[in-house]
Amino acid sequence: MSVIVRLQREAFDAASEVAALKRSRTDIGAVVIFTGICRADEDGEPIAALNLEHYPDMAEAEIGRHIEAARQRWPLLGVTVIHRYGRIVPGEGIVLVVTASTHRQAAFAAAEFLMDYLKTRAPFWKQVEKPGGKTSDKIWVEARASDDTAAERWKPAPTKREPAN
Amino acid sequence: MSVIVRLQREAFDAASEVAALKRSRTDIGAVVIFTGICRADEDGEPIAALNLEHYPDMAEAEIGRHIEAARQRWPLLGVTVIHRYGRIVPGEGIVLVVTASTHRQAAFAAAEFLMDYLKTRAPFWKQVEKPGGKTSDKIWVEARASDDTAAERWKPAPTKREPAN
Amino acid sequence: MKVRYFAWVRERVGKTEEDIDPPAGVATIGDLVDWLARQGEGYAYAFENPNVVRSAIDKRHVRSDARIAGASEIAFFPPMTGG
Amino acid sequence: MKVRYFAWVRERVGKTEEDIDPPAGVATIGDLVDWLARQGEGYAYAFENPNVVRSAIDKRHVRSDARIAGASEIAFFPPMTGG
Repeated sequence: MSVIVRLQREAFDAASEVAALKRSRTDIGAVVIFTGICRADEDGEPIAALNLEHYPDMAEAEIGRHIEAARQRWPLLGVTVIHRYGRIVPGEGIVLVVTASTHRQAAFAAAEFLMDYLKTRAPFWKQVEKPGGKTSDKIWVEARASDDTAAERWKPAPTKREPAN
Repeated sequence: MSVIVRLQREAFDAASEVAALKRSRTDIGAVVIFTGICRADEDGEPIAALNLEHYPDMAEAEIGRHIEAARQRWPLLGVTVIHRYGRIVPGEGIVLVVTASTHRQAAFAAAEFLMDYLKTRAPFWKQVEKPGGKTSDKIWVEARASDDTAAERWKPAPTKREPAN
Repeated sequence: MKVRYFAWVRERVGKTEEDIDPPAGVATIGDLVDWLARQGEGYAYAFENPNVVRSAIDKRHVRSDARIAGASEIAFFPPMTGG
Repeated sequence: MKVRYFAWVRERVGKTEEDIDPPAGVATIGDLVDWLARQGEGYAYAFENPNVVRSAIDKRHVRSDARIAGASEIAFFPPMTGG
């Protein structure tokens, strides 16, 4: 079982990450790759770039905890999560999630689970940089209620309370 | 909106298919790539290869109909489906589904929908080739009930009956 | 009309395709399966469990009650195992 | 204990981090937020809606009733927008 978590400023290459995850394994029957990409507009307004701030140590720990939760839940053969920080221009990837399993259902479910949690629990904050580059044109992206709803569906029945909200 | 369907004997390269789909678009925020891979064993028995038979014209038409159904259902910006036929050895890809959308939910849902339907409705048949290569060691793979169940969940409420089973 | 066979249906019938001319009264896919099953040992074996064999008319899935009038190509095959 | 601020909480407070020594009686995250909000205009602005600001103790998400005794690093930040 290969688990890779990387937070990096540089662009990533999905193909080489998948090749690394598959290397020398012949029991993988399904690979799901999710790439989140910076769009050229946000809520209909053009953007020049996204600037991502993050809390490095906590981001790595939090992503690791969610991968562990996914492994408890689905029979995974490999997971790779790469999240970028810093300045990202339209068309570039922001986040990469790769999941591998014997069958497709586990790979799909784990990738969706990880993305839903990354959106709402991984300590990253996006700031929009408008074209022109004035400081006043930097706006923090607001959290989407639909992302909270998406993450909610993975919660276990509320028998035992987690310490966090 | 880019729609590509290809049935081919040759191996495919997911990265170049994704690059073709993304080309010159800056409104794509999420790309999901599913790759189905030939495993080295089937039900615990080692295999030498899979041989895929297909019904060419119908396969292309059927996949096209399911892509059209996915486009009616989710706001997609691009779909690519490649399905191989002929001899495929362990470690090689069998099927590739790529979906692109503004947000991740549509891309994930459409990719799962297409895979569930490809498994149960696209006219392909897998034959297992056992190591050794005797003709008696060629066995048709049986359809899995779990694949039928997976496809069932996408069905609309049974108000109007489709002509097919 | 042309009939095509795939996978183990093809192997049991012993043909990939053939032109057939069923008698009047063979109106549906179900009727055609019954008639084909009486055309020899291979056919009988291929259609021994007619509920398992799937069918298509002109490249669309159909059920056994589908009418075959006007069809130019009918196909019979096992449950699909692609993907 | 060390406190870290991120995104617009950081901008409003005007610091990325600081060492603080809250008085006895500041037992929970909620107490700490109330105390910080009285340390100046920037703090008041950052915590003007305490239900919006999220918190972590030693790199784990916590709720406002979490106790801060023994914490070595506390962080405050807006709802997350990664992914």
